[in-house]
Amino acid sequence: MISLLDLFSLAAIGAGTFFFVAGTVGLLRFPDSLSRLHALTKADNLGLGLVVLGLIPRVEISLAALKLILIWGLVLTSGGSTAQLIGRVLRRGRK
Amino acid sequence: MNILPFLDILLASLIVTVAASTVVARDLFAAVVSYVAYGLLLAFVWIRLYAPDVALTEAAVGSGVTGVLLITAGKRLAAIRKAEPEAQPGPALKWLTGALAVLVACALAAAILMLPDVPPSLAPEAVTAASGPGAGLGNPITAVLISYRSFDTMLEKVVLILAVVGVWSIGKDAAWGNAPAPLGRSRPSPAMVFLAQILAPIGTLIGIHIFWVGADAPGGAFQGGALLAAMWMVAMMARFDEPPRIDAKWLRLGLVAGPAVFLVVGLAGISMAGNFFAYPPGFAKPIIIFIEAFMVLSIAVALPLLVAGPPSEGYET
Amino acid sequence: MSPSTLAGLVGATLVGLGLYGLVLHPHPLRKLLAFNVIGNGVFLVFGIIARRGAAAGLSFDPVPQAMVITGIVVAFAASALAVALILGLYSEAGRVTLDPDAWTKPGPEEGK
Amino acid sequence: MNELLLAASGLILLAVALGLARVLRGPSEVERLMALQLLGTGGIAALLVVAYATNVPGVDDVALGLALLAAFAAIAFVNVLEVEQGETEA
Repeated sequence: MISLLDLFSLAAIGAGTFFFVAGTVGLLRFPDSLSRLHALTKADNLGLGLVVLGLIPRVEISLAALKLILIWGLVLTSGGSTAQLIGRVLRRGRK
Repeated sequence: MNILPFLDILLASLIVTVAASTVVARDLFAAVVSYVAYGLLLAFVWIRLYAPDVALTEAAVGSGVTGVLLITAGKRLAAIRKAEPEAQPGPALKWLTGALAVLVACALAAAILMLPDVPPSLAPEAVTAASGPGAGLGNPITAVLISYRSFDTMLEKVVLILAVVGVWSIGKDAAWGNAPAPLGRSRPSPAMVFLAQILAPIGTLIGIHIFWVGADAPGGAFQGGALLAAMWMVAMMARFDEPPRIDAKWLRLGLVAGPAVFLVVGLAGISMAGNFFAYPPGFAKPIIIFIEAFMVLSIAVALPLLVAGPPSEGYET
Repeated sequence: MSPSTLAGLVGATLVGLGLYGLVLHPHPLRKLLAFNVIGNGVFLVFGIIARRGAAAGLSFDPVPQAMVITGIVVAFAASALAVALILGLYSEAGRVTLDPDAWTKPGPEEGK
Repeated sequence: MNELLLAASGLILLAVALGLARVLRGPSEVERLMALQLLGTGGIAALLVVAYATNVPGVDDVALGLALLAAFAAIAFVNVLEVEQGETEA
């Protein structure tokens, strides 16, 4: 018997999985570096975010939930900054 | 239906593929990136082998800090790679080496498949040792590292110091005593500064946390020290801090603090508990944490210096 | 097949792969990478021995695991020294080849 | 339920691993790094899902460490690049 929370978990994790798959497809199929970077950041931020969201109802101690959110926050920060840095490199390369 | 075996097989084939691409990739930089990916995947394998302590070490040292080291070197060397074609080995040598490699791998695989059914193990001894002088530690690995195999752990810190001295001695004589070249550009980009401002403080806390929980849970001096080292590197990349002059007193003290404190406590064990590296009963846990704290310091100082390289002539600060 | 046997076989394969690269690659950084691939293969073999220690009443044998942790840090120290040597050679000579014949010919610096 | 979670983590891992084809194909170094970045993030996600499906202890700390170091390869690369290019742009 699948409870409502389980259903929520599954939906969120499934959506996260979709974003990772989409990010990979983008990375492999998009024609130029900047659009590939665009695909990558979606997978980074939304994919992991949704997976974390889906896992939160499954944790037993609330501290673990905080840790999950911290993990997501760290990846958001580094993903965003790296995208900036790589984007600058690409823009300079094109000039 | 059980999916876990399929996950294991997926992971195993991924590791082999990535290792193969490290070995056969045409492009030098591709090989380096493959290697870093390989380190990352290995951390996942360690999780599947119920070794979260090893996974954490592999993630922090094997993938994170090594990644910075190798990607920096690979990027610098990739430039000359194209200008200078190397003599490639002939087909006969290739076949011979391939046969040798297959032979070694098969022999090793056969040995693994024929391991005795009741495995010989030092675990009972280690558990006894850990429940004796290392009492109070919930993490048997930390107990083994600090108590049962304490000599290994101390000498491993000495290896780190030797490696740092080795790296320093590669620099020119005139540069001795100078600082290594900065890790970042003179005006770091805003994104880099932002990242370091967020990561460095949070990461320092996480590093200390992982060191602290290491007594009872996965984590410990190695992992915590490596994370702290990584955070110092981030700060240096954003130019919040500079690589220190290699003749700085505090730096050298920090480097030797870990093994020195370890050795002093070990010697004190002779008089207090009757044995070298024996901890007096009842005080084992605080003493172990005390030793570990200095080891964290030594690791956090040594790893960034290893990445920063030899002292440079141009930077006098 | 149990996960630990599988990991052991992966370890054996990695040792073979790394050996192949270590012998054949002319570039020193590639040799270093291949050497580290071997090293990690050996660690994995160690790891499955650690897993087999489960018989002793623990979920793993802490002794090999502790030694792998030590090993990873030592491997990093050795790699860092090797990288420093390679980069030092590069900044001294402008090239990093290990081929002794190549050094008797004029290099890119002297050739100019 | 757990089987579904494991399947999802396998799918994530498979996807980001296929992305590693960019490491070999390039064409530029930046693409190779992007694939590595994706492997890092996807790996963290797959790791977390497996950890909660199989109750392996200590995994969240490993994921925390990985998350902390996720950007390291890329920022090291950018730093070398910018030092080499003579630090022209502010």
